[in-house]
Amino acid sequence: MVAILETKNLGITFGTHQAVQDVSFSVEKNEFKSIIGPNGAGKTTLFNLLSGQLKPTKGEIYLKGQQITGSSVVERTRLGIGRSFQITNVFPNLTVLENVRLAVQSQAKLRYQAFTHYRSYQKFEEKALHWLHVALLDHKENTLAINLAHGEKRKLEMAMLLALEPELLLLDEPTAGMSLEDVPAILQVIKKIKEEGDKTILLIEHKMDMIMDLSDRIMVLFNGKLLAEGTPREIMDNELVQSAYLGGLYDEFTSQS
Amino acid sequence: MELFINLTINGLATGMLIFLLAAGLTLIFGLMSVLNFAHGGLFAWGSYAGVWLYLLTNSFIAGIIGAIFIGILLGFITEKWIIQPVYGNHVQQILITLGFMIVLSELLKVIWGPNQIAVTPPAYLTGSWEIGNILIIKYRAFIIVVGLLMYGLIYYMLKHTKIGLIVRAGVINKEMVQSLGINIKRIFLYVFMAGAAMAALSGMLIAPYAGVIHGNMGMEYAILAFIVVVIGGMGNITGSILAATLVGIIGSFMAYYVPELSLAVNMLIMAVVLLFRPQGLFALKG
Amino acid sequence: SGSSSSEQSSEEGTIKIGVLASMTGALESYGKQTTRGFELGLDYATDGTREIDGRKIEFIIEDTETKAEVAVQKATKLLEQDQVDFLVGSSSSVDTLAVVPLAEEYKKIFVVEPAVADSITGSEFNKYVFRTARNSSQDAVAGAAAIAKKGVKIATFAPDNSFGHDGITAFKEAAEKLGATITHEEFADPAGTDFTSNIQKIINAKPDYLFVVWAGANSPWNQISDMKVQDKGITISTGAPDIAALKTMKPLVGMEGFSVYYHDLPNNEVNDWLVKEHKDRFNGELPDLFTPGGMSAAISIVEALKKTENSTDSDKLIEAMEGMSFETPKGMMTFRKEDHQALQTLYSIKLENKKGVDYPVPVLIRELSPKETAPPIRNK
Amino acid sequence: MNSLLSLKNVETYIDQYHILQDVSFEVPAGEVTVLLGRNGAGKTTTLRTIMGLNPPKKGEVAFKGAIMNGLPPHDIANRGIGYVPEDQGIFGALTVEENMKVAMKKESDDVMERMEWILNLFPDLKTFWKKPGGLLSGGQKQMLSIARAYVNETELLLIDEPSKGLAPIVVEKVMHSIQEMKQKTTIILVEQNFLMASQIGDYFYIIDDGRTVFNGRMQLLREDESLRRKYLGIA
Amino acid sequence: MLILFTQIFIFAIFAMSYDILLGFTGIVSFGHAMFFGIGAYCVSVMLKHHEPTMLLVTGAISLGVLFSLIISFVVGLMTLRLKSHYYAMLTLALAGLFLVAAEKWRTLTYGNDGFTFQVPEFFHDRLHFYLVCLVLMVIVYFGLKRFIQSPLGRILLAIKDNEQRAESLGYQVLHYKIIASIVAGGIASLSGSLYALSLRFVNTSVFTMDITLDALLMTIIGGVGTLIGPVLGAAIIELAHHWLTGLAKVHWIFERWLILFGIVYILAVMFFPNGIVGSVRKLVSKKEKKEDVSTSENIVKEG
Ligand SMILES: Nc1ncnc2c1ncn2[C@@H]1O[C@H](COP(=O)(O)OP(=O)(O)OP(=O)(O)O)[C@@H](O)[C@H]1O
Ligand SMILES: Nc1ncnc2c1ncn2[C@@H]1O[C@H](COP(=O)(O)OP(=O)(O)OP(=O)(O)O)[C@@H](O)[C@H]1O
Ligand SMILES: [Mg+2]
Ligand SMILES: [Mg+2]
Repeated sequence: MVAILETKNLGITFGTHQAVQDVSFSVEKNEFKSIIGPNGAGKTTLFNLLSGQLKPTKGEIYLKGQQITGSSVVERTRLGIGRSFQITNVFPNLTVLENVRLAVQSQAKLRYQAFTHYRSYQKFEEKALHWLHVALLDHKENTLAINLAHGEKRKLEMAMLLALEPELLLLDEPTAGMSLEDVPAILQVIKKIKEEGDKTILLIEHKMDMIMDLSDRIMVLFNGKLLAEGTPREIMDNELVQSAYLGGLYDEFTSQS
Repeated sequence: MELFINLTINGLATGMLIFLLAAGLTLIFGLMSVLNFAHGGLFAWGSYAGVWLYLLTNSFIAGIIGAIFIGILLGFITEKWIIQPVYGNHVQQILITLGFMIVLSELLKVIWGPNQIAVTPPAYLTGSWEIGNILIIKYRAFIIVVGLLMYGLIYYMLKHTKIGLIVRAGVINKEMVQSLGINIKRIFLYVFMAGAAMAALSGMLIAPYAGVIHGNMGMEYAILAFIVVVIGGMGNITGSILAATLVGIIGSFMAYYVPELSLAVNMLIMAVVLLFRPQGLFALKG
Repeated sequence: SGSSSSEQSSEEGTIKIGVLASMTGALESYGKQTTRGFELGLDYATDGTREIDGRKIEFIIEDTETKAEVAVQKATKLLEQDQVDFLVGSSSSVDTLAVVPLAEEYKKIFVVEPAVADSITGSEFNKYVFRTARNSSQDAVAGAAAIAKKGVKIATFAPDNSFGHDGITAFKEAAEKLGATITHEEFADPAGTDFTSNIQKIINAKPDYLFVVWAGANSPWNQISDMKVQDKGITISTGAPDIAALKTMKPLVGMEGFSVYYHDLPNNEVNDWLVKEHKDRFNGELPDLFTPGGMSAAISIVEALKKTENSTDSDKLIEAMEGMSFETPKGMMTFRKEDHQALQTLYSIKLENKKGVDYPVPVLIRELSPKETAPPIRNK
Repeated sequence: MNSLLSLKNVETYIDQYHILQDVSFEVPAGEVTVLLGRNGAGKTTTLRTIMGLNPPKKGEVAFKGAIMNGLPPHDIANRGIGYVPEDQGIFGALTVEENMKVAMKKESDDVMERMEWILNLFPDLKTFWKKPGGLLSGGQKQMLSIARAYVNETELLLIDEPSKGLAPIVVEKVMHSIQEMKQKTTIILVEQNFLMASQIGDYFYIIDDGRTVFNGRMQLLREDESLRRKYLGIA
Repeated sequence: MLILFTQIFIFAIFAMSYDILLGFTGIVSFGHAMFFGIGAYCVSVMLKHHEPTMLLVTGAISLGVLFSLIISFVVGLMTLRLKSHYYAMLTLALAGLFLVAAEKWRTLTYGNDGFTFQVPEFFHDRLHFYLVCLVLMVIVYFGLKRFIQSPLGRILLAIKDNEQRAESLGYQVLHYKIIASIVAGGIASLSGSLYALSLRFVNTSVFTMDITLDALLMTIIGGVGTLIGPVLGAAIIELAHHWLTGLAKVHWIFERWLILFGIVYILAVMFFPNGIVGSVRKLVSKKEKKEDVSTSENIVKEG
């Protein structure tokens, strides 16, 4: 198998604070890999490095063998890296439909067309509606994003990412704040995407049951360092992970599910 | 050498004067993020009301107090009726404050007539000291002192009380500040009034410096104040005083050595600063 | 195109005059002076009837707001809608320049008052333009006459804009003709507040005289005095402005310069009438810098109409007005044939304190005759 | 029942939208009341209505027997109500320290003591004391928001989804701390993490489509799977 | 009053170009007069020095537009990375520098006094010029409407709303901002050319802050983020201006009619917070929503 994504000694320092240190890992094509770790461990920062929001102070990033360390967010998006944001990040004053339509439009590489009417691209709208349906946002298409409830915004975030149809999905706590009953449905979507093949997924989550259920492999980030990597079982049995990350809740998780 | 000192002192005085103008705007624009185009109006009102009292009573101090008073009063009215409905919306702020600016400067002419009014400093601040070839104009020395005092006052207010913090927090998230039990409306009102009072005071102080006051003086000076607040770094009072001094001193030297460029000097400084330090010279952390 | 329709009214009915002036904006005090003067002038020239030979004379004042585009709009309105026979104005050179081509297009006489730019009767001249106001060059000649002599070294100080540069260029020419040398020219930001660097340079140039051309709200006088320019043996000279601005010139008492008008400088009947009538009508106020100009403009129009026997035909009027002399509060004025600039008296003056007056008063040294102040002809 | 806060037939509009249609509940003093419901049900709006941020149009909100309808938010806060909003409401450009300072009404011993306690609970905040709040990690922001609301003495704390974004071990800490806070403060909790909600909640109300549709003691929900399935869509 | 309406058309074009920046890309510029002035001077200088023919006028206008395109490209490249206030102030500075340059380059511009020039025979009839301006306004309106309703226009709106998010959807934000400012600059230049032609005169005032503020006010009053808004705004401001100056002659109490003008601005914000068009739309959509509670209309959806 080829590694679709690979990092070498990746690191970033803010002032004196080393948020990510010497992280080397690779993700195989079609792999579902989760990242866990305490708050402030550097998970989101790692995503920011991968998607280009931040430039590393050290190390390299390769996408399909190609060095992308210096590429911009835009370039990486166009190369097939898509991400969702932990702190909801949408177009607040546009409608839900327009939010997703913009993602569809980008996916179709229609970026500098200034002379036709946007409605002449009917299929974009259809596709956008499709993704809204997938993300459980039916009937919300004409609402302004700013007026959505928090959980609905998370779904919109998800829909936008899906609409980009990236090869590599970076999901940053997609279900935080989603209703209990909706989480399984979203998981279903993620699972389906994974199973349909050709997508690679990196997921940050704190919901252990979900991680266990979905992941092929798990990485544990601790104080910016890659502490452990392995199959879900291996990680769960790691004592350090148990004591420093999971705490007592772990028992209840296992007993519940 | 003497020339150097003379130019520096004069530049410094001009800088302080600009700082006085900008100080109120640092609060209103820099801190509260209100694009107050009526600032020049407040300034002109301070000028006219203060000068009127000064000429009437022959007491410069009375003029200053009068200016501050009118500034506070106008600040109250402006905040309540003009600014309050448009916090957080720059586009609306531009329109409404420009409208109010017109009203203020026209009302000025209704009350005091359209003619310019000549003002001289009080006797004890007239003239200059000459030390060797170094010439220190008394009124300028006075301005420098007042400028420094004002800086100290605002600095203290922002550093040693929570007001600065609360205002910054309020601009970021008003609801949250309210939810913490703070009457942000009232604090905004007070800070605005303080800013307006400073504008009015600087209007009064600039009158004897410029020698005349006139109905349209507001806008010109206000633009200068905006420049200083921006290149100093928004909301940073230390930045404002340094930027103002910079503008004053560079202006003074340019007028002497490169007079061809002196028309452009303020704009040039601003362009250069912003191109090379886009966040202003002394941006607030964060 | 608009001219043909008004042709019919030219022999009969009311004669209409459109007056463009700054009634708001930076120059509104000038606008007030001109319009008051114009009204008085009309009454004076028609003995209060506002009629000649039974034809009524009417005037319409329009505010240019000291903005060129508004001036053009208002002028067009006057010419098309009101179908005026004459235009008069305006307070700003810029507004006036913008209107000059309209006079030509509509073939109407445009009496320029009090705009000062040389180019109005110079490069931008057309035959419909007549100017009762003095121009920058006349000011300059008068200024030079007051101080320039052989061997005198003069430094100049002016705002860095058209007005300043025009004034200094003209002054330099006039002063050098009289044998003086200009040792230093200093231009300052017209919107500036700090002129000390400029003044410093002037001091360093060590001239005998400092000739200042200044207009505008902020003034350099305090700073000139604070920097002890006079103590350093440099004599200051400038044109005396209107009363409001004279108040800013207290530090310059003793200065010798020139004046366009101050109410007790001219000594003639027209002026006496003006001062008295002005006081009567405007609760005791005195006529100011540009009041006599407004009056002169009105008088010139009435005189011209008398000469054409009431015809408002522009060609006839031009013929009548070229070389025409008429009595004004400033004595006899004559429209020079070549460029339609009114040659007029200016005054060499000294600023003195006067009891009961809270500003320095221009006191006459001598009258500068129209011939003496005649500016060069520049419209070719 | 000795209720600290009560909502009676509250209806709230945002602009022209009728968001809360009929919300009624009682919050007994010294207990934890949990609001449950799907996304967009109106839980957050309910809390905002109590805070006066979205004032009710009809019905009444009474705190300690006094009706609070129409009071400005700061007045409501000053009556002893603290609020942890769902988006944390961090002042991003202000440091952690400054965020806390804005919140502190006074710097009395009591307040300092509470601060000490809460900082020990979330040592991350101490580590990043001088760091702008906007640069904190998602979980750290959540901690700061909780700390900020807790530092003043309050009689009632409204907490909107505190567990979201927190690592399991921190969730556990928050749960314990809420249990500890309970000694001094009454709490209304909105929570999607049923595990947490069921463990620390005493009472629950289920909101759906802007109405309170069901309520009871938490035990009921813990024990009855069919109820859970019916109202929460989970087993 | 032909000339009044001509001015309205010209300023409508100018304000529309401004709205491309303010309303559709979220860029606040205090230096838009820069392009207006370039257009004005281009035409004026050409006509001053050459025989005025229609061909020359067309050429001069195109030249002005071309200059503006180049300058807005360069300026955009330099400045558009800056954040809101700083960008606004930088454009103010650059426009200020153009003003000083015009003031200083007296041999060409005659400074603040300015100069007059001849226009082609065809324009001597004001009706012709009026019609030309009207037609151009309509063309610009529909042209821009198409532009903002294109897929690219949608992206501009997205950038206005959340730059960073647009970037992570794969849109190169800077490119779009530059495109927007080039379009706005070119059209502003066109309006500047027409303005000079309408006055047959030009001076440095075309570069002043007042010109930018005019565009700003017209756009805001009419409705930011709509194209019909700036047109309405231009009409309202020019007509109100005309009407209020007229009042000064009705009674001396209106001598300070400018106060009323200021009050108009204030009332506009109070009663039409989203501009005339925006507020009317909101009202209409509110009425519609009475029946359908769950949806809401995006007020900037249509141009
Ligand atoms: N731009 C930045 N400047 C300075 N420090 C930063 C910046 N971004 C993140 N940090 C710091 O880096 C650390 C890691 O943050 P990050 O957001 O990656 O954590 P995380 O693992 O995603 O945590 P959580 O689970 O709480 O979201 C935190 O301490 C945070 O304060
Ligand atoms: N400003 C607003 N304008 C219009 N509708 C709004 C606004 N704010 C919220 N809503 C709507 O009100 C409903 C309730 O929102 P609320 O935030 O209270 O839900 P919630 O129960 O907290 O959901 P979540 O679990 O997702 O946080 C949602 O349908 C939302 O779309
Ligand atoms: Mg994170
Ligand atoms: Mg919620």
